[in-house]
Amino acid sequence: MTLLFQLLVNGLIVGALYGVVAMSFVLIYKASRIVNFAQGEFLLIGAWTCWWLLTSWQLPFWIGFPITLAFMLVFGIVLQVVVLRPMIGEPIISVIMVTIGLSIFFQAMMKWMFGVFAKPFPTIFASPTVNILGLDVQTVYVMSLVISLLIMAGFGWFFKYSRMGLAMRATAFDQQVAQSLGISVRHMFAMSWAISAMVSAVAGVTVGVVNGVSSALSFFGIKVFPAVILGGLDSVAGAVLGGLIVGVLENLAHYLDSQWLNWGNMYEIAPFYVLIVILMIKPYGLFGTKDIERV
Amino acid sequence: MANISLIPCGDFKTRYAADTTIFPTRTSRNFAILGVALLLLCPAFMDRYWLNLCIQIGYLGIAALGLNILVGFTGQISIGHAAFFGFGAFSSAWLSNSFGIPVALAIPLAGVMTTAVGMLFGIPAARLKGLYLAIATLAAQYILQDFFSRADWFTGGTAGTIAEPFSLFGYAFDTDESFFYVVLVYVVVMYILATNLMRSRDGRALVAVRDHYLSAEIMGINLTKYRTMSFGISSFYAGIGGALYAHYLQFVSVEGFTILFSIQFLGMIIIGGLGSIMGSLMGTAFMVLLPEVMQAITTALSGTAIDAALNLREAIAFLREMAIGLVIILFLVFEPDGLAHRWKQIKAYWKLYPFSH
Amino acid sequence: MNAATATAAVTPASAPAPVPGTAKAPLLSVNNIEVVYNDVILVLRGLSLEVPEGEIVALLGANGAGKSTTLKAISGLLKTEDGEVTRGDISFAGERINGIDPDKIVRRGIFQVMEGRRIIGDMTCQENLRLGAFTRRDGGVKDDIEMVYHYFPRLKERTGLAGYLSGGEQQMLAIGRAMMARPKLILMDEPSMGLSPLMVKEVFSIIRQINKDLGVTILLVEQNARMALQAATRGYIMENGKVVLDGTAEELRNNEDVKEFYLGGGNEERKSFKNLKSFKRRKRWI
Amino acid sequence: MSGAPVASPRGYAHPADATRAASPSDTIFEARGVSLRFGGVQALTDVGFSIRKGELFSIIGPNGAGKTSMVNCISGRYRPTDGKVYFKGQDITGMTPNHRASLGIGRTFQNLALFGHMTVLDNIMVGRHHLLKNNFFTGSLYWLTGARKEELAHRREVEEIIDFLEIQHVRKATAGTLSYGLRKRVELARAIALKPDLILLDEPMAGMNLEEKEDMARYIVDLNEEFGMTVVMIEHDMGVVMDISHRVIVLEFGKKIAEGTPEEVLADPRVKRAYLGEDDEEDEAVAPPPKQEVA
Amino acid sequence: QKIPVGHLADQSGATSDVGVPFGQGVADALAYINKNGGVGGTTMDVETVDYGYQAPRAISQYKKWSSGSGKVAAIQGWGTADTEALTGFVGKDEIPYYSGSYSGHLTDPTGKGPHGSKPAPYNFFYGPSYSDGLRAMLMWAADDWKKKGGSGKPKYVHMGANHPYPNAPKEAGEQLAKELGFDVLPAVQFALTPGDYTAQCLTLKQAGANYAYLGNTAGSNISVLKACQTVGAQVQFMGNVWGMDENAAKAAGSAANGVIFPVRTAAIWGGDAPGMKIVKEISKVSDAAGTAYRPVHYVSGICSAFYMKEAMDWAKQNGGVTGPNIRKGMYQKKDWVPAGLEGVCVPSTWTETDHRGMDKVNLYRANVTGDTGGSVDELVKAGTIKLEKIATVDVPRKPEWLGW
Ligand SMILES: Nc1ncnc2c1ncn2[C@@H]1O[C@H](COP(=O)(O)OP(=O)(O)OP(=O)(O)O)[C@@H](O)[C@H]1O
Ligand SMILES: Nc1ncnc2c1ncn2[C@@H]1O[C@H](COP(=O)(O)OP(=O)(O)OP(=O)(O)O)[C@@H](O)[C@H]1O
Ligand SMILES: [Mg+2]
Ligand SMILES: [Mg+2]
Repeated sequence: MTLLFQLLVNGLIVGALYGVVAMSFVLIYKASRIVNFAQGEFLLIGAWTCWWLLTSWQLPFWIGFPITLAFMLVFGIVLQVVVLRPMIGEPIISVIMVTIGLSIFFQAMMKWMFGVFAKPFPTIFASPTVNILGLDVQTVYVMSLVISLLIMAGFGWFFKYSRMGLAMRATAFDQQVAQSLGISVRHMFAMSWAISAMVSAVAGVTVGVVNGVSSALSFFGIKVFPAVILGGLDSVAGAVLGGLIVGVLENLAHYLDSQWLNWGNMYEIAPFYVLIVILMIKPYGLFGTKDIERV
Repeated sequence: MANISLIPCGDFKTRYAADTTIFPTRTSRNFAILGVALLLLCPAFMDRYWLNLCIQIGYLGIAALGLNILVGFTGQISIGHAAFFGFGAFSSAWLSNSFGIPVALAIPLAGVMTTAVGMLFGIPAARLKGLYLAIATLAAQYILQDFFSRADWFTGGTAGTIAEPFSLFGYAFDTDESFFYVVLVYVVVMYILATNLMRSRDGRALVAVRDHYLSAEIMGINLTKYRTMSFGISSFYAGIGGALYAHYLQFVSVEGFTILFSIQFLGMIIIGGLGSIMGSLMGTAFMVLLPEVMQAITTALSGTAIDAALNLREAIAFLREMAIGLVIILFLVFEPDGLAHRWKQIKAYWKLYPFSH
Repeated sequence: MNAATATAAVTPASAPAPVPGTAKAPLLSVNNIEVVYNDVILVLRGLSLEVPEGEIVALLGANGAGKSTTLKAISGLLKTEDGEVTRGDISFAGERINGIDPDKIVRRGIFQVMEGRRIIGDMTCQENLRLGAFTRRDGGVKDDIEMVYHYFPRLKERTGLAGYLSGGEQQMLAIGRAMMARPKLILMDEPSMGLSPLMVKEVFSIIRQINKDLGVTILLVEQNARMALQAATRGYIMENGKVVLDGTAEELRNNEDVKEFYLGGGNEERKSFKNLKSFKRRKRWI
Repeated sequence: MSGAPVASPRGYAHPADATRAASPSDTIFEARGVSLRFGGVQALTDVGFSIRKGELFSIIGPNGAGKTSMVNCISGRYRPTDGKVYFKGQDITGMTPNHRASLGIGRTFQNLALFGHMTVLDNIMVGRHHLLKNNFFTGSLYWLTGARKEELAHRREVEEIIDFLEIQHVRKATAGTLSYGLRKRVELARAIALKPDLILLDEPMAGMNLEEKEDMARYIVDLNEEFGMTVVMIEHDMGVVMDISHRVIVLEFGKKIAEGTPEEVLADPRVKRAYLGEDDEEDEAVAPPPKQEVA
Repeated sequence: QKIPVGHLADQSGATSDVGVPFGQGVADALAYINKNGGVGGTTMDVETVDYGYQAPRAISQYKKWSSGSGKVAAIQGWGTADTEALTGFVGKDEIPYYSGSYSGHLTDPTGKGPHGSKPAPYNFFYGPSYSDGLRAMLMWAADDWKKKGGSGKPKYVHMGANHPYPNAPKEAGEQLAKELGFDVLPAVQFALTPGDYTAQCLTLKQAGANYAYLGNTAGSNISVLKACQTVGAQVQFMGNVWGMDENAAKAAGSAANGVIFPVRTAAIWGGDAPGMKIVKEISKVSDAAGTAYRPVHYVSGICSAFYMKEAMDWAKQNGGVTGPNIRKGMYQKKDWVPAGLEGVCVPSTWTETDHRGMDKVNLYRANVTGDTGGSVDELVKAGTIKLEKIATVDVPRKPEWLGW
């Protein structure tokens, strides 16, 4: 029983991390309806940047990390200005393809700049693990859990009540109308990309600290798709919840698998089965807004 | 995706039949026939490298067309196409290995089997839309991939399976030169079938579902049926493409059918032009040739003064990959509607010349 | 141009005359513009018009004449539809504004109410109204929301998503949203479309009020020519991408052709729609 | 209803008697106690009426009264929460929209709902969907299976409709780029292509100038009288409604408040108050129409 | 007249972390050979191509190499993706294909082995097959268990993704483990990418596994090692040939301490062997200063290239450097080491019916002490990372293990 319990705790903790990445998807989607296939590379860029600051400049984590976030903010804006701005008003699917191009580009660039070998993060926390409910958990996971909750609350408020948040939603709904209201579509996009890049960096650093940084981290970008969808594409809280659910599901599936079924690989596949079932019942995920179907 | 609604000058049709042909003019039709005839001669003057690229473009082009029917014509994004492609490959190998069905027959049968699987995974399409559906297809990708590595009886498990070479009347098409013809026939047939489909009732219905499904339903179109069917048709194409791939390589392994491959398929049709039949082939050619061109440039560069000056050596592999990403980005920035669109504009330009404005 | 049909009072449009009775420069003037869609489709061919400050100007014309295109050219939204002003210029308050991004044009004080309502469907009425005031930074937004609710009480009752409103309700919201922006110039594209007769009257009285009380200048595109010419001080009539007739509202109301083609019934009684069967005429000034 | 050309020149049978039928067996459509609610909004409350065969029937009412919702209940987009709808004596309440189309109900939409990327011709051909027999298999084989013959036969009929509505010049144009008025006309063409017995027109004249309204009115009257279609029309232009409709019902806040001939309805003080407005400044537009002369 | 030779490498793809050092070893060795007399006086025309671990690109490249006048005499290939896809083609075109993919079935040139799969007559590799590597580690583990005085049956578990490469030795390993008296637990799966594998480690811990085989490549193995360290699972990990090396040990830090893995060469960089002199020379091809540390894969790459070279030498004297002759050249000697690399390459034997080159497997243990910041050179020099040879295990060429 303790195994099951520990797995559940682990699921929640890892799920929170998925939630952070999922959130960074949702941010871009909410402002532009773009699915960013380069999200994984954002993660990677964040992780490498932080790693570089910490190893080459010997900065302490508490300085290096905020600098990383600031850098990612700028990076998001620059990326938007240079690459995505000309695509405003073009079919969304073409923009999605551009993000695929970006992913190829940055993947190679990171390998070029930082090499192909996995590199360890310097020790950051005095005690690398914390005991939560009987399970030893990497401290950095706890950090990401806390940050993700803060970010989530922040964005919940932002999209519901702030003027910019409303403008972002309007832009996503209809760019032309948004422009007619005096909203600068460019600014909105730049903002969403910047924030999203920043949020992914949080996840990137977390994963990097745990596993070491390597190009393969970018795989997280695709891994969280089920979480995003489960929560509902345009819901920030949903993203986090979706992440938690996927995290728990993985661990639960692994439990069933290892204890009884022995099919292997269940932890990877089971979330997808559950995803389909949930979507058949709730076609817009748990918190997604329904499309308005009127004639 | 705005279209130009001009009718070129000199386009006067007196019969409806003449107005529904595949090729708008006699010249264009003759050109197409000439083109195919020229292709028939390819093996005579192309080496295996080029033939191989043509063959790749061929079988991938068939599968890409299937995806275009699903994404471009019906508006349902799929990020699981590679899995269906793989299913076709395994099916065909399985049919010919386990039941001794001749490969020539196994390929279409594999297409049918894949159709069935595609429709199964298309069921969520009845309820899901847009990206929600896209992610459901992502689930199909993972579930099928998992199935491939598990189903020893069907796929040979993770070890993979051998596929017989294509043969007809005792003649084995096991060289690039001969297999080229097999692929060519399939490409021509499959592309004509798709063209026909799109100009008849069910094809129109698919497009209607894409453009405005609510009014399509009120026009008498059964949404569930067509959405699922679209998955079926698309999988059929994927299955045929996959089967050709299997009998070309004569070996099929799970490793080949990953999510990245699925994304590449999406790239082919977006770059080619969504909702364009010939665009699918153009996009495939683009995606297949791009790395080759970059490789050629890389090879040409290495050892030259530039290489020495910049000390590229190790960097060059990464620069090449970056260039591939960059070309895709730039292409889309300048031609977001895809190759087919540009092609159309070029044609329109010449037809309307000198009144192109 | 069939000038014979036009009464002497009407100035031929080929050479836009300065607006009579106003010495100062008009708030908006559009000078001989040409608009091309997709690099090939020529829609406006040398259109000119002027909107003096503080007035309501009506722009009338058949379907496809290019009215909406004209408004989009002014508000800059043309850009988002692959359209381009290839010749001529547009100036607002003395400054040239063609080529400027639509959101910057809004900041300068031109607000367009687009054809077909175009409200943000997945937001509530209130959120839509708040967005209308996006460019404003003063604190009066709350009061103005109340003002809009005062004009359109129905909107206050509807608390769900705006996408579920009826067609007419959405139209009210779209107009309300324009009021929230407090612009100098509102471009209205068929504000009365889809409204019930009672509501049409109300909308026109609101337009007058906006004009009078808030001092907003209005360029009004309308199919309901009768109402439009009643509210407006001046009018332009366009065909095929050109202005073919212009004058004060009074002059246009009394013009025989306008009467026949836009107001219904020239000299005789109004014809019944029923009796039009298989009877066909083709007008045209061109 | 085979693909072969039909004998009558336009392909539509003339009804034996185009005048209004009197006997109740001639009822083509009936709504009984239809109610519809959306969460807190009661869009329709206990609405009942019947439409006779060959009738030109109008639904009027203030904005948000539930007119479109009513039409949606007829065409199957919405399913009434209460009450039943009958078509040709058959209970169709639970039937899918596409099924209803094949029974002979066609419609146009208040907000344009054309297939924007298809040509006008293809748009109209889609209307013939339920009349065509070829499927994806026979269609793909085109020449070998008679699909071509069938397509051409129907193409001929579609051209008749195009001639009738005078949209020859935009036949090959992409529907999405047409101006508003033309799009409305194409939509009408598409609905006619269905060969419906009952055609529902939701504000067919919105956004049209006088001349175009006249054209539209002419088509509608033709449809009704020459082609024998029963027409249900929602329209805000009282002039048109009064002139061409045989019978009118008035909805307000989802309830039926009046029913009868145009003259009767117009005289009803409730209608005046709720819909037309009391003042008479604009009365000209709704003046009693001149005597009708049937061509 | 040069001898055209193809060299496929993964420098930028999914397996580049090991592909780069291995490919570098091959490339440097070939360049060195060319500089020092080539193949009996004839130089090789080597084209090194990075195919990014994408099979279609490998195939196109292969077609380029296998057609026309420039048909290559042999190819130095790389991983599972390209090797599996090309096996049929190279057989037909008679082009020897030396790869870094060590799947057991590639050792069966006739396809007539007891586990008969498709014949792979032109596939060669230098090193123990994945299965043999695992067998060696299992044999060592059985000893180790006894030595440590473990009571009862030791528990063995196979770990890895459900993919061709990690799965290749799975059955062979489990079979032998049973024979050796292990209690074989159900295999545990984890993806080929880094991620959170705490769940896997928790179950390992709960099931009380003693020996676990890590079948994946380094990236994901590191995640497992770290997760297991965090939850405190006491398992003796045994890495795949490609699953552990100096770089992985650095990345995993103290979590990698104690991991056992097979090393293909008789000596590693810095080791003491007569052949090391040449290895150092070769290394200078791409590192003129001669200061770089070369990981195990680099040295293996050198051996792979040199075996090919010697076979070419033979071919040159016996009818010309053609594919079939090179293949024959591989069969000429028994337990042979390429000239000059004595003590570096492990004596190997290939025969017409058996391509299991190596029957002695060297097992090493990764010793990691302290913080692993800094470069591999420094870490090795400082002794923070130390690869320690713990055993040489004889894996007999049993006929029933052929091609398995
Ligand atoms: N995005 C576009 N691409 C191509 N052509 C266009 C586009 N938008 C409008 N047009 C064309 O421009 C012409 C004028 O259109 P516009 O919408 O300005 O007319 P309008 O006067 O507003 O008509 P309506 O009264 O129907 O709204 C039409 O012929 C239309 O087909
Ligand atoms: N799908 C829906 N969800 C929620 N509310 C709806 C929905 N459809 C309609 N309504 C509400 O029902 C009421 C009636 O709407 P309907 O569209 O039928 O009005 P209408 O009579 O057609 O008005 P108009 O003349 O303005 O088009 C409106 O208040 C609208 O907000
Ligand atoms: Mg307009
Ligand atoms: Mg309505």
